[in-house]
Amino acid sequence: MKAKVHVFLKPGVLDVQGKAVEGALNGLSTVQGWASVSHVRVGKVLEFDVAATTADEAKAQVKDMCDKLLANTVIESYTVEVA
Amino acid sequence: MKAKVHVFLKPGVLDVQGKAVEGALNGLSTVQGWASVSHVRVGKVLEFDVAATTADEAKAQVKDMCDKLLANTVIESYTVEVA
Amino acid sequence: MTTTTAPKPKSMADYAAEFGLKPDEYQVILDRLGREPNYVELGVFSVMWSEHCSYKSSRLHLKKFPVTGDRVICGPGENAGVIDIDDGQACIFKMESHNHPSYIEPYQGAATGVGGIMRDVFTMGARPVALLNALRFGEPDHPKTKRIVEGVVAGIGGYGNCVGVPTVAGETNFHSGYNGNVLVNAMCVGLADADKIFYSAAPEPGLPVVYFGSKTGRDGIHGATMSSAEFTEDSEEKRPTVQVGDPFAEKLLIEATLELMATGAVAAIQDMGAAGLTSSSVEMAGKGGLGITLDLDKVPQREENMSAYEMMLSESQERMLAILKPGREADGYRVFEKWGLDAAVIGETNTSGRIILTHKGEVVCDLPLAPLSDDAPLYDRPWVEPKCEPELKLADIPAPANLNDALLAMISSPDMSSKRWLWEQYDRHVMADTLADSSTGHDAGMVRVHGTKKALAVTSDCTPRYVLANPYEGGKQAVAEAWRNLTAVGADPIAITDNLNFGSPEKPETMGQIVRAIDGMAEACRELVFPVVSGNVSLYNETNGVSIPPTPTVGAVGLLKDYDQRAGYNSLKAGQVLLLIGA
Amino acid sequence: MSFKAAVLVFPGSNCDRDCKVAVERSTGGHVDMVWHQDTALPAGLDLIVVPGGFSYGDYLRCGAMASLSPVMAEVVKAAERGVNVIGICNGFQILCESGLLPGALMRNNTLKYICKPIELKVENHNTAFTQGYKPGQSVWMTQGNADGNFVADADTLNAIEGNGQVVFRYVENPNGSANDIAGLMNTRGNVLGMMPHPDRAFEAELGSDDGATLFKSLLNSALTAA
Ligand SMILES: Nc1ncnc2c1ncn2[C@@H]1O[C@H](COP(=O)(O)OP(=O)(O)O)[C@@H](O)[C@H]1O
Repeated sequence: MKAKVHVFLKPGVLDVQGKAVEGALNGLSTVQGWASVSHVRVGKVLEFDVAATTADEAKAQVKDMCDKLLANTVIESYTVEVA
Repeated sequence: MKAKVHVFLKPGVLDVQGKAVEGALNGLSTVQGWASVSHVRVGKVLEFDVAATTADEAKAQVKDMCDKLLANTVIESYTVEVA
Repeated sequence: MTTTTAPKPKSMADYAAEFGLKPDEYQVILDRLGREPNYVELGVFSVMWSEHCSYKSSRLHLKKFPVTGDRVICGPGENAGVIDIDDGQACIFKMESHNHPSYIEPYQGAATGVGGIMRDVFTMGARPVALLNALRFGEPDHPKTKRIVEGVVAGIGGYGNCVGVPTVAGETNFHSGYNGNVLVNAMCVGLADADKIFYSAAPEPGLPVVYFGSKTGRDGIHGATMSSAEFTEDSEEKRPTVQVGDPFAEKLLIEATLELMATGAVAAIQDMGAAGLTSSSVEMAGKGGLGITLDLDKVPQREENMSAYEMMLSESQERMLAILKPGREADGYRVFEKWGLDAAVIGETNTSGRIILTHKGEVVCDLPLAPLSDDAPLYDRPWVEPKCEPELKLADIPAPANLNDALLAMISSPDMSSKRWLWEQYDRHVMADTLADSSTGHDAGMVRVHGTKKALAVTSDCTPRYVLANPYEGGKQAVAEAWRNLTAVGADPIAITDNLNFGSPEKPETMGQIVRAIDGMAEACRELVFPVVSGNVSLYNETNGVSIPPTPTVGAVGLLKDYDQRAGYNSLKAGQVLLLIGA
Repeated sequence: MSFKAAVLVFPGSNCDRDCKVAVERSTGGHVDMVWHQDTALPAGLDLIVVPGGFSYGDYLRCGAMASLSPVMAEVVKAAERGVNVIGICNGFQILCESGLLPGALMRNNTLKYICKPIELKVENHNTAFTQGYKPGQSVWMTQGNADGNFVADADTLNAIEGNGQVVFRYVENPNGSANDIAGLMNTRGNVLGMMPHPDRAFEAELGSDDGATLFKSLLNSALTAA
């Protein structure tokens, strides 16, 4: 089964990358339109195969992986999709 | 309009982070099944607001941003969603 | 004025307890004010009277340290200590802990610790030139240790490397006593012109108060009171929002601050550390014997609908507060714009002797400054003579059966084994003035004083095992070892900073360790003419009622007048004579 | 003739002063600092240095944002005119991102920041940057980066090797870099990118002065050209 995990910083936690990318998109470019980019958030995405018989089983496994390794739940939250 | 960009290393470029995560997941496995995690790829995801009147216009803008800044197309490929 | 924005059912006394104020402390607040404080005011009191800001348990004993000397330009009491290194140059340095945050979120905790100590140094006008770190972790095979070590080391490197200050020395110990409470002590050393040192006291009324750096968010609210509270298992759940460091912002902040200072516009300046806006504004106005008003609507804010309470207690990183000379705002804005920093004039100094805060058109805090700092509680905590282990007699120690095995056991022990894995993650060479670092075979790090033949030698030392066995002797030993490490590279030892890490001062046993370790350190400092010019105290380092080994870390600085005279153990050759000096 | 160089300064550059001092002490020349928003470079330059550090925090991707700055547009034009350009560490990353050099620099295969002295072999000494070294000379410089792992596709690598574009190679590969590449130039030979720091190895007390030879080579090239 294919799993896809998105990890973002929790709301309220300073997203230094998002801030920097937004600044670059707004300020560095000479291209029309980029100035209008706002609310940039940068996160991580992981894709992998996981062996499981049902989607629910896979999802439970992947959540466990997120809690233990893939996300730092002190400052990050995650979403899991399996297909 | 909301844009979402996924950036992954191109196939053929060694994804050292993905490999490390895979190794860690396989090694950590206390639960049956983690050992079976495979083909891990780690990428970046960016979410942001972009001002545009149509989805097509937004998409074109975001693609331009990807080509010029958000992805390094020598080693990375990207996908763009707008909504 | 309005009173409070807090939810109703709880009384102010309840909140006081929640914020870590003892009932008698709260009573003093009521007596001094002649009324109940509101929620914001209570927040201000709670951070200013926290152990972290007020040093209420340690202040009496810290007075034992010698703090003056021929080369001391500024001793404890400012953001960092300042010493004279000849030719009109000064060295500014300090050490600080970030223990609790590093346990909760090792990477960010350690990273923001490095950021905080650098701000203490450049806020006085110095360019940071060297970093050190003293780390104490739990046992290597404790389930949490590996993750914490990796996170802490990556965080220290991640921050210092990016800012571009070399991390040249440090120390690392492992002990089960730190399993639930690691210690991360970071030291920063900077260089300035001796006649261009900046202080925090507001010099006169009517001056603009300028905020610059990153925006304020809801980061680490109540960090100062938390770092002064004992840990329990479930405080891992109740953690406040963790502060995230932005070393890039810090780099810009260093350049902007030094550039602003060079324009001559700065009258007084202070970084926003623990309890950010509260402690910086209270201290600047209080030290100057003045008053201050702040309009919180002007504070650059990262999040929407922030309350006055949240802004005053936020520990968002990479922020500074400066008081400018009359009419110099334009100089400030030119510099801030160049470096892309948020900035705003948020208030003014005055003669009121009070701190007055307005938010959304209403006065939300109006407090006299004196009780916040001068009258902060001061405790002579009861203490008992700590239990010491009997002195070891050489004759009682059995000789090892096999010397080779003994040697191998020693050098492969966690404390003695190579720390290469760790310091290879630290940029030790940026600034191109490093003469000695963790890898070169010297007892202290050494950096050139840029453009001269002089060099600074820096070291950090403490052997917690010794202090646990005998706090007085262990305290002496830490100072003496720092002295020896400096002399061993050919430097003249000048002064020290310290970071006193202990358990709860409310336990007479622990208080005894604090008192006796300070006695020992003070004794060694007097004997060696090695004054203490700055320092930091971290108490309540306990988990489930068990204290860490007492750990008074000593950071020391020495001067080499000619670095060609430096020495190390990296140039030993076969056939040379070994001399043992001392007992 | 006096050697004339410019060092770029991006927000987050942290080896800018190191580069200035290294060039001045090695060549006796004059160095101007050029701000990232400047839209013109000083006239008559013999060398442009893109220094190390963390330009724009290195957020997103090392060197990506810096490559879009106004000053880099000028650097590209200058390189096309034949001015010598060296990018060190973050500077190398910026040169790749801006297309002045082929390939890309990825996360080290150790996934860690690595700071250590590194032994390099001078692979091509027939360049303006390396003519002062002996053929195949072993040199020492320190390195400090988290993203120094050079990658390029097979065709690009073949071309790089075939053209003699590899200028420095690691004796012991620290980070997974393709073909042990530590330093690489463009086909014209006037743009060099390298991960190790000659700007931290210009005086013996820094552990090595092998980096000074590089700047002296550039001085000699300028003298011969003049
Ligand atoms: N946390 C650290 N950060 C930087 N350098 C460290 C750290 N821990 C140890 N080192 C370095 O490793 C070397 C050996 O450390 P240590 O065993 O404490 O040596 P010594 O007992 O000679 O002081 C020293 O150069 C020291 O500076």
